[in-house]
Amino acid sequence: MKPPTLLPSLPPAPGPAKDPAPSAPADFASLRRRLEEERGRGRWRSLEELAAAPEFEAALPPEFAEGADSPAPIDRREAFRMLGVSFALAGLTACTRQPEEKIVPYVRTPEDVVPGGTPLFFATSMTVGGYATGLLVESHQGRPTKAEGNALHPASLGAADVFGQASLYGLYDPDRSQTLTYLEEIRPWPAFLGAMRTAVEAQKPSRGAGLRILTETVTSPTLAAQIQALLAGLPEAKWVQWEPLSRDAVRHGARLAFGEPVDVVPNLSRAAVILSLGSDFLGHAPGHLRMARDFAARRRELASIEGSKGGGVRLYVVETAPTITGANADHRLAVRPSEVERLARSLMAALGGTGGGSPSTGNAFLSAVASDLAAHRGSSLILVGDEQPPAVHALGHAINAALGNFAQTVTAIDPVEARPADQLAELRTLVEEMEAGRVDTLLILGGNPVYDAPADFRFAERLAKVRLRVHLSLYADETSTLCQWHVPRAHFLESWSDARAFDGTASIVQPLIAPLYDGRTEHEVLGALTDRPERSSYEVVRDFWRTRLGPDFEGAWRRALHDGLVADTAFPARNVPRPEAPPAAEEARAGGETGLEALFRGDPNLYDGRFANNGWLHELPRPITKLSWDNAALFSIATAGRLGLKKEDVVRIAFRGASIRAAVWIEPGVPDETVLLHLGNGRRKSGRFGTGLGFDAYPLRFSDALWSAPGVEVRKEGDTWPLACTQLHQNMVGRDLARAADVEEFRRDPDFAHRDELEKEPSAADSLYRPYPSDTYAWGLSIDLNACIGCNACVLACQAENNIPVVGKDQVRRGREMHWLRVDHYYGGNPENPEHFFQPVPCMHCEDAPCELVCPVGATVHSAEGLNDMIYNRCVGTRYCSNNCPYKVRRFNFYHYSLQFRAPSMKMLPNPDVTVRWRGVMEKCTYCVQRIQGAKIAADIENRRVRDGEITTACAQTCPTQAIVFGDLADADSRLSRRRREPRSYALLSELGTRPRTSYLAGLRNPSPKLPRPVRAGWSELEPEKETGQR
Amino acid sequence: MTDSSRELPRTSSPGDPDRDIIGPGYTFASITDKISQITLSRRTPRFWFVGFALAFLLTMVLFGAIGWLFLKGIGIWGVNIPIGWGFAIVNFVWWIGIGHAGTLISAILLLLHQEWRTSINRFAEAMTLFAVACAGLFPLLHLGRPWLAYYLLPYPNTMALWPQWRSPLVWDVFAVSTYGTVSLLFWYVGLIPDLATLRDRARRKGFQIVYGMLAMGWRGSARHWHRYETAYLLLAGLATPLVISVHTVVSFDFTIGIVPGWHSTIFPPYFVAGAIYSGFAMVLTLAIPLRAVYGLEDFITIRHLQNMAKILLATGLIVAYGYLMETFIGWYSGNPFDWYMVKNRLLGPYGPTYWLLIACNLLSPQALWWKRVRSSPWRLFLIALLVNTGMWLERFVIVVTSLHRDFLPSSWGMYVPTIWDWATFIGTLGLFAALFFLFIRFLPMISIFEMRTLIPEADVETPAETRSRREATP
Amino acid sequence: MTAPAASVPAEEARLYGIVAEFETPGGLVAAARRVREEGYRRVDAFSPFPIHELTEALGIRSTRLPWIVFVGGVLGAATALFMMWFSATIHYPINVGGRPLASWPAFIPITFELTVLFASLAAVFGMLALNGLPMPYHPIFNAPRFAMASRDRFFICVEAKDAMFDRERTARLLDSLGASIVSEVEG
Amino acid sequence: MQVFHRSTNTISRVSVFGAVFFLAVLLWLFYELEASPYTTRQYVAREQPVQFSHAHHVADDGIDCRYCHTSVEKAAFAGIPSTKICMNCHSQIWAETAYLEPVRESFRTGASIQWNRVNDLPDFVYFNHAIHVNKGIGCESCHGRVDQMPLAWQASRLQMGWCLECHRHPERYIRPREEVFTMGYVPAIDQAVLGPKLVAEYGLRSRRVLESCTTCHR
Repeated sequence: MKPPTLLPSLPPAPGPAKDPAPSAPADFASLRRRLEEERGRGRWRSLEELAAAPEFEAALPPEFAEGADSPAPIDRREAFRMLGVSFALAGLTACTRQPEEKIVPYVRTPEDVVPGGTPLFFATSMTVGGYATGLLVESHQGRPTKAEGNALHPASLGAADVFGQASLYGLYDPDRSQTLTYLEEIRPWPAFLGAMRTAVEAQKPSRGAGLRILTETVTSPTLAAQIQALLAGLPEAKWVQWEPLSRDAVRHGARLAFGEPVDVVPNLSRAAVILSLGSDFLGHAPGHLRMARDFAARRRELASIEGSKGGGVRLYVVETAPTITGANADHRLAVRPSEVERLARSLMAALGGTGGGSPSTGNAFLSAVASDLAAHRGSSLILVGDEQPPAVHALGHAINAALGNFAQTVTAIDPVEARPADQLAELRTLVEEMEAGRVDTLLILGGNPVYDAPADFRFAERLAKVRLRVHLSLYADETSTLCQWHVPRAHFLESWSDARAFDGTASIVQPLIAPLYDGRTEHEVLGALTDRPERSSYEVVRDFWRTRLGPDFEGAWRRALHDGLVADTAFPARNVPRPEAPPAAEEARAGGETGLEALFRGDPNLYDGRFANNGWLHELPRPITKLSWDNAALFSIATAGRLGLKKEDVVRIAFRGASIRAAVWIEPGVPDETVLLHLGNGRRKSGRFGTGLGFDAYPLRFSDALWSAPGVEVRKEGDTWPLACTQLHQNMVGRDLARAADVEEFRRDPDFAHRDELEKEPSAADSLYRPYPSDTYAWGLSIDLNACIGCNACVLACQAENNIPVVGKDQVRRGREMHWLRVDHYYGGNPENPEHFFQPVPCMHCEDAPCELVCPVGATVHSAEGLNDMIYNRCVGTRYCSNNCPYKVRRFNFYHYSLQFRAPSMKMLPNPDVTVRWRGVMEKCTYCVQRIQGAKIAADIENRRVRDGEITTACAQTCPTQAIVFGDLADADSRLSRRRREPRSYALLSELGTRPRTSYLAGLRNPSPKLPRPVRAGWSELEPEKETGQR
Repeated sequence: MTDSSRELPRTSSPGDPDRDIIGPGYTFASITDKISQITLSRRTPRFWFVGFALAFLLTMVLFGAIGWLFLKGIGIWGVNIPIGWGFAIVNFVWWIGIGHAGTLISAILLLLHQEWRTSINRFAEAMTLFAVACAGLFPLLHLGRPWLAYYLLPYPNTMALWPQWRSPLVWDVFAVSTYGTVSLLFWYVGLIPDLATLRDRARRKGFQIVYGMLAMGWRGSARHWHRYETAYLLLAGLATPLVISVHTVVSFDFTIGIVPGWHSTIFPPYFVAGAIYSGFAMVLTLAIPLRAVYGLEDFITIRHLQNMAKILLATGLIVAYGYLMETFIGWYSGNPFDWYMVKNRLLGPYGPTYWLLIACNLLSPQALWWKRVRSSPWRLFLIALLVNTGMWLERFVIVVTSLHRDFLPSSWGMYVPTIWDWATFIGTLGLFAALFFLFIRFLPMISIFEMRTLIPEADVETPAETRSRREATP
Repeated sequence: MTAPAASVPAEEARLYGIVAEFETPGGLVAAARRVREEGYRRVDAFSPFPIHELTEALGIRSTRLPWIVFVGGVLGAATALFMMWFSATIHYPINVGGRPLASWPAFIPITFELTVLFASLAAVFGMLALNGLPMPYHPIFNAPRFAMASRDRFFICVEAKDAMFDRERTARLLDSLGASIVSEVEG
Repeated sequence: MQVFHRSTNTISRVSVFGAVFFLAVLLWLFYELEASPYTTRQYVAREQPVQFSHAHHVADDGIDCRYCHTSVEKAAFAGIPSTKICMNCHSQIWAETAYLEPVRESFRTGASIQWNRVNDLPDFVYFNHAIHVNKGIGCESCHGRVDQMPLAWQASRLQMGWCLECHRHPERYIRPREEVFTMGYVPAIDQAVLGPKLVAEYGLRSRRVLESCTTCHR
């Protein structure tokens, strides 16, 4: 029967609803009817026409049943209906009749498409901040459904990060800008071409003096060439780049150190001692997936007993804002931004270099680091965060050089950016020229400067002084509204383009689907300024490479498309002058007290705000705070105490006259007397999710204080703002859940993970029952806590693979998030600078599953291969199984969350191999059973066993550190079985006798013997923090 | 009427309120008339209309809440992960518990030859039925997909599937439905002779037909009486273990689970005790106003109240022992999860509910040690109300505080009932009241024929009279 | 004071029996004893509440009801056990939480419940069946003042079918037993 | 005084003891309804935009199933022929008939023909043709004598109980691979002998696996 769709307490759908959509409402109705006909996985059948259908501009039905429990909006009609339903309960039962369905074949089946058969995979690349990461995207009959990492790509190695995983949601986001508009009115593409044509003609006399092109950081050779060509024709025109999370400091640092802007690429696979000066190289940095992989590989060496000599890695982190890198450190030092440089200088000095620092800073940490580094010349590595001042970067290079790490753990290469520049300075000149009225035409290709340019640039008001303003972007955002021309941008999964990876590898961006709306690429918009405007971006990119791929172009080109990259385009190492430590600037020596200091960082989920309308990323709990949806102003315990702040209090943060309101969250590990603000939230104009969620920190961000604002004032506003945190207790209350030990301890007692008597797993003899034998296969999963860095990629991979709906902030606050896989995060040690434990928790697939025993209808039972099956269509929703699940991995559809997949564009998102769950049904991790069955069928057709590694779960596949391994326990030498035999292998809550199929490898820490051990036990002594009203 | 005037003045010994289970001066006729007139001749008192109207209103609230629930889904309630069960199950257990007194009184006390049960068993059984009806609602409502509730029953289906017999919820289905059916039969069988009485007393044809049909043509034949009593006795014998089993099974819903605070062997006994406890509290809550309003002090005497008060005290003490043991074992077991659960119950965010429950269930009944309290209806009434509240709180504590913090601190949470939770709960109170009002209006709320056996004249071995009568005749 | 025999139509066939009304249970029991001593067998007594003395006075044999209930109970237990065993081990054997297919301890509660259910149904319907109920119409209701039998009067009836029945003698006998009213009942 | 007439005795007894049988019958009816063609649409020939006759194409023309249902051996979905496949022949034969206009129109305009689905499983059931065909389950076993269907109809209940019957006893239905696409197949030797032999030879999974829920539900 059709589920009730009325949501009386909801506001009308935002965004597109108000847009003047060309399709008449009648068309939309017909579309909806047509879509209604194919439900669940049947949905894909008639997509070929759909993709082309104009009805895509249609409005969306509201997605969440937020506030549905507020009794307010019930009119008379409603009331009668309610009574009616309750009386008619009996009638609801026996209607199991199949609805009539259409079946729509191809007219001409495309090559290598097998309808309903195995999907195809295409290689493409995603750029964040200009740097490309390779993706492999799954496509069902021309409908991209899932993004994976591209194993061939140096920046991916088969892994994808949260942004890559979430890109699909971005593609199908119904709020994306859908029409080319001039002054809010729809215009055809030719009209735009004409306008550009005249604009260029107008510029010709002044040789482009009035023309400015503002882009994001560009690494795309093709785009760069296009712009250069354009500028060649109009030499007076200027090309400006702006990235709000700018890497200017990196470029400056390089200049300071080497006199030219080289890129320095770290190679962690050789590093035995790593010192990160505020670098979040595991979270967000060019090539972070690669670095995470190498780091984990080194970490693993710790686990091999004989690896005692030489193997392994020790990570020191000096950081100002808590990051997952800091969370994975063996020693973490939280300092205020102003102190980093002093530390660096002292270190330099301690290593006998020059740098104006005094080695005699009686700092135990420093001396330990110094001696450790000194002991590992050539195998040590200093990494400096983008947010650090140029001097620190230069110092970093200097120290690396002093330690002889060049050509060992770091290599210098030509800059990857097409035109390395001081972006801030360029932007400043631009706004000055705008102010002076010298800018006649401004092309903003991507980016959202009105929202993210430094506050003192007053970009918005200056923009008004430009005569002709053009904005190309995915959304009709803050900038678009201030431009006459708004060109909807094609999503990268709809575009032809290219870009370079962190090591210079040229990566191809190829489309998975024709633009859903009439989106355009930068190439096409730029083309509009040339005399060949009709060239498609495919031709542009292809033509660019035609001359560069050698004689056999076709072959090489096909190979490039297949691999997703152009072979051997990584930049070679180059030698650079020996860097010298820069002279200490004044304020650096001064340092000293600056009062409360605000830190600005990119949001772990929303980056600089570009992902602000991505439901998956919004709902994803941030790695450490576990806050989903809104961001918050993070204070350390002490500082919050001093200011008398509680969680969810609203404060006003003022800096140089500007001020913002923000909700407070208390985060141990934030340095005292600082407040950490994540950028990218609180968008003023975005889609249904972005607009108004969280708070915007950009107004406090000034060009001379991009990363930290000393001397902010924080005032309590009195009111509170609800925050949706998915883990209220980040404290193991003395339970040994996420187990870890120091390497020394481990070497002494490899079996340390099984010492606690209470946690012994009951032996088979303790059970009255004979265990069931597994038939042919015995699936299992192992998660290496030593490798897990808590990056959340697995969570989103799972969400994307398994059609997991987004439930919204209100529901998350009620404890109803649907993530099948969650990454638990616990604190240990000293609350001021705690130790962190990450623990991904999927379904344990217990052999003696408590959930199965209590299900009255047998909706969750055991498969012959040891899976804990969940059968949605049998489930009546007693929620007993969830109550009885000690791991609380089961999720329940309290409302008809999956309605969101009925939205026209969202219909294309779901994975056709996974049932879309409906209201009142329990669901949970299935070990991606659809993949298991697929592989088994393939194997059975060939009359063979499934090979080890043939099946990977979504989480395992995307894990950057390969912490997760799926496999067959019946096969004694599968990777999984080998892991199971390791002494560190343990099962969560095994003392309950559930006999989980999911097991963990205890984590290892490699602390310096010179430094005091952190307390390993979780915060057993601390009382769990006070509950907020939520959940 | 004429023949009653010819009766000699018969009085039983002058009343002693503490021992009498029936007031002085009653004859077969007067008992019959006094009780049957409430339904037949006497004008319906105003309070009945007011009360029924109110109850009916609340019932409509219930239906409203249910309607909204079916439209929107279970999400309108406060339940979440980890607290998958909220008010629905709390209310279910509470109502079922209340439902225990009736059958207990009529079955167990019958087997124990407790004569004083006769005047209270009828409406106690009715109460049982209505309580079970309210209880039975919740397992249905709390389902995510209530329209598929029949999956829990073994019925011929095209999927070739069965219920999962190891699940306590399936046991519940059988236990509750069996209990409902047997209680209904028991109650109805008890009613048959009285229905015959009403049939014969009724003046209007309509009533004669309705009561007549229900009476099945009962004519008080000696042979019938003989089998009737055998059947009644057997039913009592069957209902007694049943009553015990039902709340045992309900307690299995929790004990079969591994949740700390649920997984405990003490549950069955102390659930049963708790059920009787709350049941008798409810009987008192109903009996005290009833006897006042309908002037039944002679049938429901102080002695009745005292006996019930004593049972209340006894079961209350058993329940108290249960609480004590739970806490003690939490510590003694050495199981960190159980021990944390105990601490959390006492001092955690839901601590206040626990202490309130202790005050209601453990402290308030202690007043019953004093005879003055036992024999004062209004004091008893107050205590009964407190116990009802306390028992509800107990179920809340068991369900919610056990679930909200179990094994992994990462998934701990809080439960906040929404307005719909409350509406549903209050609604069932209305339904219960409405049904009960209808019952006292249309059926004899006290077993007439059993009351007849209580007066001395029912005793046959006084042939003297008859002989003298024979001489009197010419 | 005998009932006016004239008022009774003179057709034996339509006569059901002769009814006597007593004011006390004692009277009824005594009368019942005498009537039986006289050799009447098709005799029944009616009272507003059960009178145990009547059982021996009228020589009522103990009922078969307990056996019916026992059979019902056994049937219930068998049904439950078979249903669960068959479905869980033969029809759709599937691993639930690693428990044995035939996990008999888990089968106990339902077995018990169904035992009680079937037994109780047997008790009630058995009783009704043996009593020949429902029987809304019965000749005895034709007896004058029989409505009192459900209030405070006690009746005895000798059926016309009785071998020894004789309108005059039977009526006289009953009258001699101290009945307040003796009357004939048409059937 | 009598309240009721004699007849009420019989009436009341019949109604009391009749109620029991009534309930039983009701239950039985419910099952029958569930399994009946009304619910399953078994044996109900579907109207189609083009009155395509399997009987003609299979029986008369002797076209192999796989010519049109191209992916049946390698994919979950047997594949509904694209218009192109129809036109392979019908651009030559019957190229003019008004009867086939919808096909030609589709081919011209590129708009798919919208067929009415005949064999339709619920969306939570994941049936895979390839594995069945490769393990010796004949088309006929589920789809019936397609060669005798002028307009296709659903030959089986397609309900879980029906599926399980074969998943529990494949040996009763399995046939040699080369016979999979034959219509009206008769086992050369006694199925009781042949069945188990083939089951072993084709390495069918055990009953436990075939009965596991996620074999079909995901």
